[in-house]
Amino acid sequence: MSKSYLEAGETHCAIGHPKSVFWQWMLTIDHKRIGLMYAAVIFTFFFVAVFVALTMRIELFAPGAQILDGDTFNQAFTLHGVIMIFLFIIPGVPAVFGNIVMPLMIGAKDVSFPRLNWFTFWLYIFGALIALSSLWTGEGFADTGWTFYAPYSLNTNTNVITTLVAAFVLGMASILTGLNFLVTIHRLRAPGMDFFKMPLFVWGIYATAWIQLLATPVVGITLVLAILEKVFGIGIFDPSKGGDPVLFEHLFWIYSHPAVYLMILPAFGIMSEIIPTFSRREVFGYRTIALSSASIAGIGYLVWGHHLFTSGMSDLAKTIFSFLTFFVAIPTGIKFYDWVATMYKGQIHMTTPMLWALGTMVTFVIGGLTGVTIAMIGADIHLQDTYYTVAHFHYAMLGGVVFLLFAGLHYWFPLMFGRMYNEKHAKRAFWFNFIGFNMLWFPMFIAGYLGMPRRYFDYLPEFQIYHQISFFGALVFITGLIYMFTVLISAIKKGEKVGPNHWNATTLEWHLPSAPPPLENHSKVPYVDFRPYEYHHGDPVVKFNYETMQRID
Amino acid sequence: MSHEEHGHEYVPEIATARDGKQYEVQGWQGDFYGGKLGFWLFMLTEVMMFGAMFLTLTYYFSLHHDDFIEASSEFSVLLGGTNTVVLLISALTMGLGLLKMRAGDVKGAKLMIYATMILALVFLAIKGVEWTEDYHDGVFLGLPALQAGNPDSRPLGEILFFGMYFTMTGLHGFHIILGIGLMLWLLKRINAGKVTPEHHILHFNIALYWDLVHLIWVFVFPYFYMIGAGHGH
Amino acid sequence: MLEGFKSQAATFAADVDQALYINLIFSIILAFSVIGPMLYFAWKYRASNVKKEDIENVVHHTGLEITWTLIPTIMMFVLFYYGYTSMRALRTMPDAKNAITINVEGSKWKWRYEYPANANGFVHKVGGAYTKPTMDGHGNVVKNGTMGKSALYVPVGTNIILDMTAPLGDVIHSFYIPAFRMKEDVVPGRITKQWFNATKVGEYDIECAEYCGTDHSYMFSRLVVMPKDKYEAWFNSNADTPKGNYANSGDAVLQRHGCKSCHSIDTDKVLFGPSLKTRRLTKEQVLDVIKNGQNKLGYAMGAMPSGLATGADAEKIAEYVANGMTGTKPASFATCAGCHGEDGKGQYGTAPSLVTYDVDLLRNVLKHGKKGMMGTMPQFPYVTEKEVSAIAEYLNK
Amino acid sequence: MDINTYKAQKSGYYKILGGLLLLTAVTLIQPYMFLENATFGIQLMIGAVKAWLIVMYYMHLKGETLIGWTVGFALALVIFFFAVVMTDVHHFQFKDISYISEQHVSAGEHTQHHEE
Ligand code: HEA
Ligand code: HEA
Ligand code: HEC
Ligand code: CUA
Ligand SMILES: [Cu+2]
Repeated sequence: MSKSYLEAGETHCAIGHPKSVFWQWMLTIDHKRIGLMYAAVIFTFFFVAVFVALTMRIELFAPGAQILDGDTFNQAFTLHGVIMIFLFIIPGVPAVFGNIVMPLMIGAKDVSFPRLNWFTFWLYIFGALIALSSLWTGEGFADTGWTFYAPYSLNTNTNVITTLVAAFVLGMASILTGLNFLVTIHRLRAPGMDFFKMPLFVWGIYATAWIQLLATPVVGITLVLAILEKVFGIGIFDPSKGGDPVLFEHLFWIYSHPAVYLMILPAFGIMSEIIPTFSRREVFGYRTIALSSASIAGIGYLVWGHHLFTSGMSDLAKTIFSFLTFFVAIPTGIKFYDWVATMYKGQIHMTTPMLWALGTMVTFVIGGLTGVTIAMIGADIHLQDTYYTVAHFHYAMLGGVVFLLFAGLHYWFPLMFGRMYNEKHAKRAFWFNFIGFNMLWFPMFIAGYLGMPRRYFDYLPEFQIYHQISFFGALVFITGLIYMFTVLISAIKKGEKVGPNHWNATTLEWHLPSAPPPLENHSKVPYVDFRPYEYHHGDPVVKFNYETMQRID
Repeated sequence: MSHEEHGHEYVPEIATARDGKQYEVQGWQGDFYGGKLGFWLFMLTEVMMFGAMFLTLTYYFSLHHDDFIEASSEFSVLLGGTNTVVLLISALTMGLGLLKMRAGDVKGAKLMIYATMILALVFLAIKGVEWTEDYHDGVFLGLPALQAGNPDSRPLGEILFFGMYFTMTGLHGFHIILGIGLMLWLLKRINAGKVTPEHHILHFNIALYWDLVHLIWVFVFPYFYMIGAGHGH
Repeated sequence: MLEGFKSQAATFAADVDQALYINLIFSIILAFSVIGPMLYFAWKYRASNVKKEDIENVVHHTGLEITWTLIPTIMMFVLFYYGYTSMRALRTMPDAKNAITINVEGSKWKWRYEYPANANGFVHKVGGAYTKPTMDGHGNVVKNGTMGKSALYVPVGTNIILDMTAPLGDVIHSFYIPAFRMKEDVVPGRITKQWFNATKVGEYDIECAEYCGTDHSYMFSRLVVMPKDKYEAWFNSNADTPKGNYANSGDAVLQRHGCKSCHSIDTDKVLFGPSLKTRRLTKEQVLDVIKNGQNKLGYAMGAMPSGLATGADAEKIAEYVANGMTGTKPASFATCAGCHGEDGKGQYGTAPSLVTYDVDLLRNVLKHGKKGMMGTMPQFPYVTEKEVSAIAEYLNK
Repeated sequence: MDINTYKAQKSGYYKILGGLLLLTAVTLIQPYMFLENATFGIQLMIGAVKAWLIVMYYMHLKGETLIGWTVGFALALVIFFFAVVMTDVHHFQFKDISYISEQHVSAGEHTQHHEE
């Protein structure tokens, strides 16, 4: 049996080949190790942002100032938003699972540009450090909200420039990741694997990579213009100097709307892996799922205006954007129905990843359908910038992307570490998370409909009850999160050892010679002349001799 | 660094289909088309970036039409035009260099790269002259003329125009400097025998990059220098 | 519930609620079309219930696929239609001839309203900041805050057009009346419009729904819908507003213009701007001015030259001035006295007082704003002469 | 690459250079010679032609299907962004009536207004 990629010395390095294990990790260009490092850093940031969220929830427990004053609260939700968006969820699924499993799924030895991958990781760390440095330097962390709207961001004295620079650097990292994945998917698929034989997760990553590549530069340059405006006062977005703040909003959302699909598409990919595997049958409507990813990415570019329904944009533009927005819901719906149909006449194994996936079906459907509510112009004029919107995007991002990220974590855990966690505990943790989450965010739909604006640190007493339910939901949710991570972390060292294909799955990443996989993945590259989810009576059709990667079925 | 030590070398692999047919496996090392595709994708990001800037510029042009024309008429078409021609020729030398490299004439290729670098420096020098003049005329980022709300300031539309001018030509100039750096690196790699007629993806991509830098100028030039040409002054 | 929310008190509120209601029904149907079968399958095909031979690989069913594409698409069109029509109701401005046009200005952190001139040529201007409740250390409210000092008065059953803007140099706000289901951003230097026709007499909350900084949460105001005759009576009187009738005392004026949201008046605490409790300059500020000169206040003298004193001299002067002209007067102060007077209290029109806020200084700061070491103080060009003196008097009390 | 293709390509490069120089010359004289009222449009049109020549021949996009499509897609997006954002500009009304606060007057204020 070959050595696992986690063992000392089993790695390629960007420069030379250092003896020290520490430097082997710092310089590693192995996609799996880079993915693991991303996971470690990203979850650390997640917990920081979660902690900030908790302070916000405490502040909102009752009207009046509790523990934060207005300005600190403003910095708190900015910090929360910036970390969650730029440091956690945008790199999220692609950087972790895109790196770890995507090359395995297409039978590649690594990504196309492994050194670039290494550089990207450190660029990400660099950007993160800049973002955090602004906490302690200058006038304190930015207080603009993660949207940086002009002219507020131009006038405020807080450390906006540093935050903008950080967002720019993180954007670069995201672009380079996307570029690397695009070339990898185009060039390094195993022979025989055409686009319609790729696993659906790869499709998700592929669609996302296009968004990273083509949308991110727009926000990048917008941030640069805002920085120049702040430094030199040339007035690009400042109405008192002839500029136009609404232009900023356009340019910002030209990126940031596609960015939400950048988050969700690879997460949907995870769903498309888990459902067929645990239904033990072929996925329903492979092509429609694959193509709907592509069309969501495509249409996603055309709908940014739905964030500007109350900005003073012309009614015609509002109408067009509203109309186009509805067209995103249709391919998304097709995906959901395909997943449900995949369960039909299958044999459903209710493992932890499956539980997370099905839980997400519930939460994301709520998130998506409430998105449709605010895509209706008249409704959004009422609901824009209220807690209804906030609840919508937490349902979509937390109940969609983050839940699926957790699902993926449970699904690929045995692959990454060659060990299993305790499923009984893991399932219990799921229920804490699921119930806590709904209790945390569902009341906010009602508060928002009744007129509770967002970014308020103090509010009218009428809304207290909703905020209090929400607070207790947050507590349950915390418990669940800590529980879940405890179960997983303790399993890295102590979990029961398992073989390479613990779940009886069909895609290539499960046909490795060992678990955890060796440095250069498959011992031989297989010839792929089969569809990704071929099951026959509940057993994978395709079997390999893991030494020669010849099919033995 | 030697590759052999830790198995980095590309060992061509073969996959066998069920019926015994063999297919070559594409590895990431030495994948010419992959390198080219990656670089094109990178260039698309530049297109989007400058696209967004041109969008901003056009937006303000329609908002402050007359100020833009007025400000543009102050530029020297002569200097800008010269620079256009300089860049044009440098694109040619760069292209010829690549042709020579591919035809096996490494020495000629190097010569052409040197020529390109010199032209790039000429471009920067002329740009420098223009910026210095602007500075002496008091029109420069941070100077009072380009800051609203004081007695010396220009009309708002002109401030925007010049602001965008320095931003965009500055960014373009930065790309030129980067290009010179890349060419120096390319020369180093050629001398070290890492870039050869058989393995010239680096040269190829840097040539593409240079064309992109030229391409951006093709739009920057008329936008800033020509829209006001022929209006007074 | 928010004040007045339930009453759907504007003509179009029902349209919006209808759209939301239809959306809710559709959403429930669609959600159950996914979640229902999912739960059913998860139960019906649970592993212990299905033998391997019974698993079937159904991968395609044209009829079903068309159904679940087509039906939601149709539903989308319906939803779009209702979203669109409710938007038309909200956004189609009535003819200005049959409407009252009121100017609205949102600025950090208050709403102000300006009415057309009435029969006497009097222009009503109403508006000011919301006061926060005072609280003790445990967060219990000691004194209630006020809202509604700034109120928008309108007659019932009449078309009202709001022409909204924010001052240049301010930021974006959003004028939101939840009870009417309407909002639109208020953009500096731009005019945006909204309209409504209130159907019920009563009071309704107005909120700011676009994030605008420190007191975004307190940018409240009140909409007061009055019977037509009462409104007419108010409108044609020259008295100020029924509710927002400010006394012209300095305190009230500061309150009205929202000065207190940036400046503390009774403590030395530096909030957004410096404390306005007298002793107006800190040592650092004085030093900065001595070193760099200053020309921000528009005094007749023009700029104060830089470098009049250096080193220890400058230090001493700064110390002396910052202490409110107490202690021994350094000899070098003579340089300053020429313009600022022996007592440092300034000379009318020439140079500002260094100790107190006199009318002159205030007028200049309010007119031109001030950009200094701490940040930018916005202009308040509409503050009247009378108000300026009231403030000065108040600050010097 | 054999010597004949080399020569052919080289002369191709010179031809394109000629074309580009010619277009540059047109660019430079146009504002003074003809269609003075449409300078902006003409200049950008010439720019587009030049760009096309460079991309097709210097950058060898001709015959690249995959890369060609990606470039086309990116350009289509940029055009869409232009179309939407540019149509939105003229919709806005600028502040020209008397408001509660008087107008902030600074140098060049007039540019705010002449669009109305
Ligand atoms: C992962 C992130 C994510 C995702 C996937 C989505 C998905 C969607 N979002 Fe959301 N959104 C955000 C994150 C996300 N959003 C964020 C972060 C903001 C606020 C940013 C800020 O201001 O700070 C926001 C704000 C936002 C707004 C602006 C609100 C405002 O500020 O006024 C709108 C308006 O149209 C909107 C709409 C939608 C729609 C229509 C979808 C659709 O893609 C949803 C599609 C899914 C479904 C519809 C459900 C499943 C489908 C079926 C069950 C099939 C049948 C159903 C139908 C055919 C209807 N979103
Ligand atoms: C990925 C995106 C993401 C995620 C996952 C979350 C998660 C959460 N967010 Fe989110 N949020 C945003 C993205 C996200 N948020 C964005 C973009 C905004 C808009 C910002 C803006 O307006 O600019 C926002 C705004 C926002 C607001 C609105 C602020 C306002 O408008 O006034 C609130 C209010 O409660 C909130 C709360 C929460 C809470 C309670 C969670 C929770 O779900 C988190 C739950 C978890 C806990 C509560 C657990 C605490 C755990 C610990 C402390 C663990 C200790 C650590 C170890 C053992 C390691 N968020
Ligand atoms: C947006 C916040 C803000 C508001 C509202 C505001 N100010 Fe200020 N003010 C400032 C800042 C910041 C400064 C400090 C400028 C500096 O650093 O010199 C300042 C400075 C001043 C000064 C000069 C202080 C000195 O010592 O030189 C006076 C006087 C003043 N403000 C009075 C007022 C009055 C009266 C009002 C209400 C009509 C008001 N301010 C409203 C922010 C504000
Ligand atoms: Cu004004 Cu928020
Ligand atoms: Cu969106």
